[in-house]
Amino acid sequence: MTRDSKIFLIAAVAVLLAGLLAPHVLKNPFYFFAGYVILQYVVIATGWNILGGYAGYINFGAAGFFGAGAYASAFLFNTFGIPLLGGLVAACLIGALLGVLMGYLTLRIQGVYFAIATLGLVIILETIIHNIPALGGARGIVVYGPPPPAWAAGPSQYMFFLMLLIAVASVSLARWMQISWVGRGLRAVRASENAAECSGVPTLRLKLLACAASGAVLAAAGAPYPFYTSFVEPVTVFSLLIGLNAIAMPLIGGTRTWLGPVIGALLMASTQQIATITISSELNILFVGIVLIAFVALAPNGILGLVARRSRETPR
Amino acid sequence: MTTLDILLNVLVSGVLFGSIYAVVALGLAITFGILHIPNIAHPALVIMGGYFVVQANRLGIDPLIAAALGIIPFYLLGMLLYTFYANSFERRGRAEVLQSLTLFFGLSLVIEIFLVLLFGSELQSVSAPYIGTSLKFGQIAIPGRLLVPALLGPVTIGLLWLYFKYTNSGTAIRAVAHDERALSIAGLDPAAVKRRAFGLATATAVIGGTALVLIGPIDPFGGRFQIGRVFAIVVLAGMGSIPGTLVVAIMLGIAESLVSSYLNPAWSPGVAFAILLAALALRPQGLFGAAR
Amino acid sequence: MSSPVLSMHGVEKSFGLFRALGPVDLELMPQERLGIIGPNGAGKTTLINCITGVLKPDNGSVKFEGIDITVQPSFKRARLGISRTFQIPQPFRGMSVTENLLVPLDYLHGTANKRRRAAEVLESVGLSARAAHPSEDLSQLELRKLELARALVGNPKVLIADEAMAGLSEAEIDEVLAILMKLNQQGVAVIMIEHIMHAVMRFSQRIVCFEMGQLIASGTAEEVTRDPKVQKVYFGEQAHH
Amino acid sequence: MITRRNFNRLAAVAASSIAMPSVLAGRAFGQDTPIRFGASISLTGALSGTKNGQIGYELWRDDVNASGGLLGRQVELVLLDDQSSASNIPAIYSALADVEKCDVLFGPYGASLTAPVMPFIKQRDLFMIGMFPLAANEKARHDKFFHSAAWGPNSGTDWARGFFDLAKSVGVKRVAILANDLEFSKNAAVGGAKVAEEYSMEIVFNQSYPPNTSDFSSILRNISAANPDAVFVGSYPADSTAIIHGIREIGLPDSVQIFGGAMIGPQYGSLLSSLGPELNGVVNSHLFAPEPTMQTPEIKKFFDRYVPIAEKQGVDPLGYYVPPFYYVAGQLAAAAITGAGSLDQAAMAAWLHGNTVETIVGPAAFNDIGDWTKRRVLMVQIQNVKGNDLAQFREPGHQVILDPPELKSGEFIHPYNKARAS
Repeated sequence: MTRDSKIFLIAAVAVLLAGLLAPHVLKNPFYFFAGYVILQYVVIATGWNILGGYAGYINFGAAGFFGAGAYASAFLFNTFGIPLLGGLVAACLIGALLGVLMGYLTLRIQGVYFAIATLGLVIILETIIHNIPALGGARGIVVYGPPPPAWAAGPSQYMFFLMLLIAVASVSLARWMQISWVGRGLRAVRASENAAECSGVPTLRLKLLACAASGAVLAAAGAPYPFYTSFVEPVTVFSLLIGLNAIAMPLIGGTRTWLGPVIGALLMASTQQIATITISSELNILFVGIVLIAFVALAPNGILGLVARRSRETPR
Repeated sequence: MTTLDILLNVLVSGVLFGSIYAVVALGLAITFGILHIPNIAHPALVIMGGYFVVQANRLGIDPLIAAALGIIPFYLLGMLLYTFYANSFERRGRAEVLQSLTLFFGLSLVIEIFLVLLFGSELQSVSAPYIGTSLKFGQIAIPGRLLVPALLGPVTIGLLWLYFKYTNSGTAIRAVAHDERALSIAGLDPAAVKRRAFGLATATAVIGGTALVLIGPIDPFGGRFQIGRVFAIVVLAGMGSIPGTLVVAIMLGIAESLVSSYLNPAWSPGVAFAILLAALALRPQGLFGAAR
Repeated sequence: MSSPVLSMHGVEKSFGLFRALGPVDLELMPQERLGIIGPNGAGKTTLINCITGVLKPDNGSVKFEGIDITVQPSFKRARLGISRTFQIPQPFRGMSVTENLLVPLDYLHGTANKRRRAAEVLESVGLSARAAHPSEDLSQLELRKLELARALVGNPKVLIADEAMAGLSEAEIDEVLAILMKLNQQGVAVIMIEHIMHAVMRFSQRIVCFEMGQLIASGTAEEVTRDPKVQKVYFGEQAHH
Repeated sequence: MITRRNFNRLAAVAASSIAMPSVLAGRAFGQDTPIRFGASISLTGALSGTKNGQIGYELWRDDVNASGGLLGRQVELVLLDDQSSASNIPAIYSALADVEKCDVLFGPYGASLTAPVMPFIKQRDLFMIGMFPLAANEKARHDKFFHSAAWGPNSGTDWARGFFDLAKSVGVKRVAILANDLEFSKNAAVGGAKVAEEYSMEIVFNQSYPPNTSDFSSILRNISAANPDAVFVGSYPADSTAIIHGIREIGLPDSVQIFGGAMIGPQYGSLLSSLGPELNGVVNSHLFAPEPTMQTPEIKKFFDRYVPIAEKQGVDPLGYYVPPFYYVAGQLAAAAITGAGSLDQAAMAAWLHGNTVETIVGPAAFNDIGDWTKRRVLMVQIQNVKGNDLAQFREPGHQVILDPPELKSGEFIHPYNKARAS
């Protein structure tokens, strides 16, 4: 294990411990409600970046994967009483499957078709949900989850910790993918598909692997949602804001490493959580839209890119 | 009404809607099909065109005349957008498709919110003498609010086709898709040609917007529902083929109309994307042919 | 008499109505140095695309060490030991020079110590000083060397050098030729596609010439140079200028 | 009024409140501080058409404060924008309870937004007045939840029963049901189908359509082909307009006795005046109509004050649907507080369960899960509309109440085509 990996491991354990201890320090449940949403976006941004950042395939349909995960866990709990953990596993599988399907249909052609196809994913999934009465259709499904276990300080604290676990797991996965053969292969594919293939990289399979991992993480972000809101309906889980944030957060943080989406998500989601109670949803979207354009046009490597450039420019 | 009458009506409304989809997709057929710029903000620009017509209509101007008035400002807007795009990307070297997708995605949101802030999120509609009337041929009724915009499709497409075929500047636009170098050798600035093409594409947005607002009231977010459809049309039409756009759009209109009538209207939003996905999966080589 | 490492039989490839290649029969013996010449558009690049799997031939077969690889994807051929460089260098941008070499090491047969192997190869092509630099910072010569290093890091059996010397100075050409020669002495068969005649003539044991997709001549440098068909398409052409 | 709080303020409050959740602890606050009422409203997003409810809250607050407050304390509103998104609700209600330290909570608008708040109030055992959700409490069965809207018991199926009562009275046998694929209209359609079956009516057409549908010609043709006696429609404003336009172009068969039911839109001034006479004959649900059987001095006074504010804010100039019931929500909470003599949530709920409250829309009494004991959803037929002048809709005779019978203010004109022509 390298020194960096050791530091990462220690940090991850420290974050989890802090998450466990937090309810004993912060008594106000509001922090955990808001913190849950912020962490949810850390997971979404991380999941999106596995495909978008490492492999360079833009997924406009993050909300589709998120919604699929949310519906999977809600349906399994309401129909078969399968607890959230089972729902989480199922959500990951469904997300991975959706990712592979999307990838298989479009990746053989050109990146731009993948992006266009993902635009439609949300609409197709929403249409399907509307037409399946067992999933509640447009009326949604009410989910009354079990009470939190005894060790948790309350439902919001419990959901927060759960999302923290998912976030740490997702970020670890993203980091492993980045520094391992997977990430190197994906970056090679992104730089030159031909050269990568001629260097022994099974490009299509590798891209499908990235689609699967990305889809699984995005769906995992949605799995606990029904238990957080007690209610799932198509309009909210397939919301454009999810798809938008999934793209904006990594781009703003920096897409090259696992850290970029984490920074982007923490920054943007906290701002939005504060903004929820201060500005309107329209201004919220406008803000994200303008920041997105500015970063794409002026700082394509995000905040981390800016920091790296500055440190390179300043003489040592 | 007999079964046959219903089928005829379904086909007629499919053709009408298809023609309308064609005019909405037209701008994208130019930007994406010819220039290879994935302008997913085009549907939002179309809605913006619709708002332009609504505002002009408030002053008592007929929507069709308003559309004609909007062509120049939208043309200029398109040139401006292209300049911004080119400065952001093409100057840095090869424009990365994925970055420009993101840029236009952000742009479409900004346009939507801009409309919300200016005009509110309520529905906006126009009035004109032909709205509310309908032509009847036996059991087939064609409402004026569909017929007029449906005529805009073939007319605009016909004019554009003539332009591309018979004028020098139209030919230059088609040439820029194939060989930029040849164009510069011929003494033309490829960037200027592309800028003009983008302007033209954006100018069609005001016509598309007119078509949409004639059918029924629009709100700032209406463009989102068109994205899937317009891309499906452009890709299936064979990237940049202007008459192909019309044909494919009408086929799609009929398909949606059939699904909505004989299956369930609730399934119709998925039709365009399902067809697109099927096409991408089954005939990728046909689509790949026209790529750079 | 050893059997060929690579053999092509009746390979044809068309793009629409335009026949770009073939039918072609060609064999490469182990450790052979084969030069391929011919004017632009003669089908040289199509040929190596058919060998490396970037294109699938319409007809004919490609065999590697007796195994039919005609429909195998590129990455599998790379794993068997076919490796190439690109006419226009295609470094993995955004990655350091060392990382560029780690990609084939990751995906080809398992190498115990990847970083040490990468360092060795960089040393052998003279890029050690640039190991940690981003690949986009390299000069033209360094890019060519990186291409070579990346192609040979996985111990290929066949190396295809596609215009690996284009745009280099005489001294630089000598440097690249020396690398290729050293590699060949270690047992690698080399196919060199080149427009720089003196280089390809000096390097190759055997030279084949292509014209309009057809193999029109084959032999030693001397034989090919004297071949009237080659003189017509090649040197005859030059005489006009 | 604290609608949009600024960041600094929020941050300061948040930082100082790392202590206990205040709905539990806040009671200890002195008698001189105002009582804080917290609510989430949909200022933006898809449900922003309901934001005029805020005027109802504010008029109520002003009235209470003018008459000396509650329990000797002034009343203060804390309103946050939920952006019409259910995903914001948990954090917003935690902010209201734990950061803003509100003493009493009002619900967000409608069923989608109310569902996420139910486990929250149940777990903390809080009192809440719900705003317009259908059947919100049937699963949670929380004993401290009360509806401000007069949906009545079993509102999931029953709230549109009046439509089918009318249909039955004119001998309807074949029903067509059409609904937008959105929460409220889908609920209405499902409930409507149940009632129709109960009345042994045959459902000859039952479809939903996607939210952005702008052309109904083929759907209306299919409905006509099914030859129904009644058409029950659950729609939202944009599609309500498109459906009415479609009927003008395509028409409906003469067999149709009654058309409408659960269309959102014809309750609002903008749609009434833009469609004008085209709405004649539509029988639609409502909660208030300016008919002699409903007009009281109290409600008149309410609208006299509402209209100028609404016109200034550019929201619905009639305000018959949502705003009075926001005022009612305040009245219910105030009555519970006064009755209980404290802010004790259990005592407030107990009092409200045991007593009838006189509100500006009439007396309200509640069953064990907080439904009004008596359904008072109106079925209103639009009649005699001439031109597009908004003022006529403030007069009686244009939104004639047909059901419930005790509020009936005019005659049901049928079949629909005859009513349209009138």
